[in-house]
Amino acid sequence: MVKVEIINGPLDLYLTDNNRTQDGAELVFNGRVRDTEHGNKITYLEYEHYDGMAKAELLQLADKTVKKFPINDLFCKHRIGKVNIGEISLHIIIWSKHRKEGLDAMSWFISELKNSVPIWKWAILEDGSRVPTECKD
Amino acid sequence: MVKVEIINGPLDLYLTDNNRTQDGAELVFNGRVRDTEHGNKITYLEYEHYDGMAKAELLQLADKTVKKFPINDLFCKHRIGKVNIGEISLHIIIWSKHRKEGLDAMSWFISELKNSVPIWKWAILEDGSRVPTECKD
Amino acid sequence: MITVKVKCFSQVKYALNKDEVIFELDHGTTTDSLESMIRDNAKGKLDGVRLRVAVNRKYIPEKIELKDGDEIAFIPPVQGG
Amino acid sequence: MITVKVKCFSQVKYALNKDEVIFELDHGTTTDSLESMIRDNAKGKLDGVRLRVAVNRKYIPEKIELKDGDEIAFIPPVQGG
Repeated sequence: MVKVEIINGPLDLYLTDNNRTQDGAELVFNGRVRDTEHGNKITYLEYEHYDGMAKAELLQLADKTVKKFPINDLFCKHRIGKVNIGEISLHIIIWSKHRKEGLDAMSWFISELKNSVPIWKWAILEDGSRVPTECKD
Repeated sequence: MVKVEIINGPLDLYLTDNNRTQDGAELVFNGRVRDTEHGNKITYLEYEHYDGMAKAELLQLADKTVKKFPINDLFCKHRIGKVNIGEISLHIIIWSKHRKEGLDAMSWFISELKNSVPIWKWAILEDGSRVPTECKD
Repeated sequence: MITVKVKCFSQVKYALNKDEVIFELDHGTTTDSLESMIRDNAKGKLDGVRLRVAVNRKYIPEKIELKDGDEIAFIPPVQGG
Repeated sequence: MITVKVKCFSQVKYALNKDEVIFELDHGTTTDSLESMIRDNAKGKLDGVRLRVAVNRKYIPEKIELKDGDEIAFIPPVQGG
């Protein structure tokens, strides 16, 4: 089973689940906003997304991941809007029988997410300016 | 920094930490007792450990892991004694700047733990018998 | 003539300073031609920026002819996570 | 003579049905010889089981001579996790 959510505002984390008597491995990834982007101090990030496409891409990717790897469930939340330094912007939980497939699936899912899901970061710099984080301008 | 604990009884999980403004990646692994071992139904597991050696080996391994991989912190709890089906026997959290090193470190740490830390599983079967889980007898 | 909407995100939004742009185009205009127009409008600010094309919220790997009412996005490198 | 203590875990404990065994040994007895005694005591139950040696709670990769008061464990494949 997969579940994906795009959330504007702080995340509630998925709960660890002791009823999973078939799943020996529960793997959680939390991606957190750091205080620098490409070496520049930031005050916070704003995540922009393509409304109507980002969630569909994320869902399609989650479906692909549970087909590609022998894992049972993958749930994912991604924040949009303002995210403060230290806060979690991306939260993923994967349940699988064994750890190896969970680790492989996590690694692949995040790489693909960073390659295909239309979400972007705007850095709000100390001087108040707002720039796409990988813009050279 | 590393922290390792051998615990007889249910685990409290380490808390997600929003003060980590340098650590973009927080990775949590929970190893859970499944309802079968090598295809045999079990009623619960008992973890045996070499008191005086298991914790020292675990600590040494955690130290080696933070030296080998560019991660910042690794905390680990391992249960001993009776662990019910569905409960967490192994809990690990790794903080790192980026996800890749956290995933690599997690994978390596668990493999090595399963290779060197003197902890063993006894399966309590449905007929009440108590056997080392990989004993052919 | 057809009317299409271009949604602008990230570096495209920054370069054009617009959330979206409406274009009136000749029948048969392709995604490639529209991308050239967008890059021209950006006056060099999108040089070196790889753009993927989405039409009606789906990635389109090859160029296609646009239809009236299409929603197009030229997607700069994404940065989720 | 020296006195050493062998701690038994997992399959070794199961085979010998003991938590620990005290041995009185000649000076110069090695970990290898002690392992043979343990395997003999197990009457075949440890055949095919790889045992690593720990002396005084540290893995010892090569055979060594035992000393009076040593604590030895023949460590069957571990199963943490």
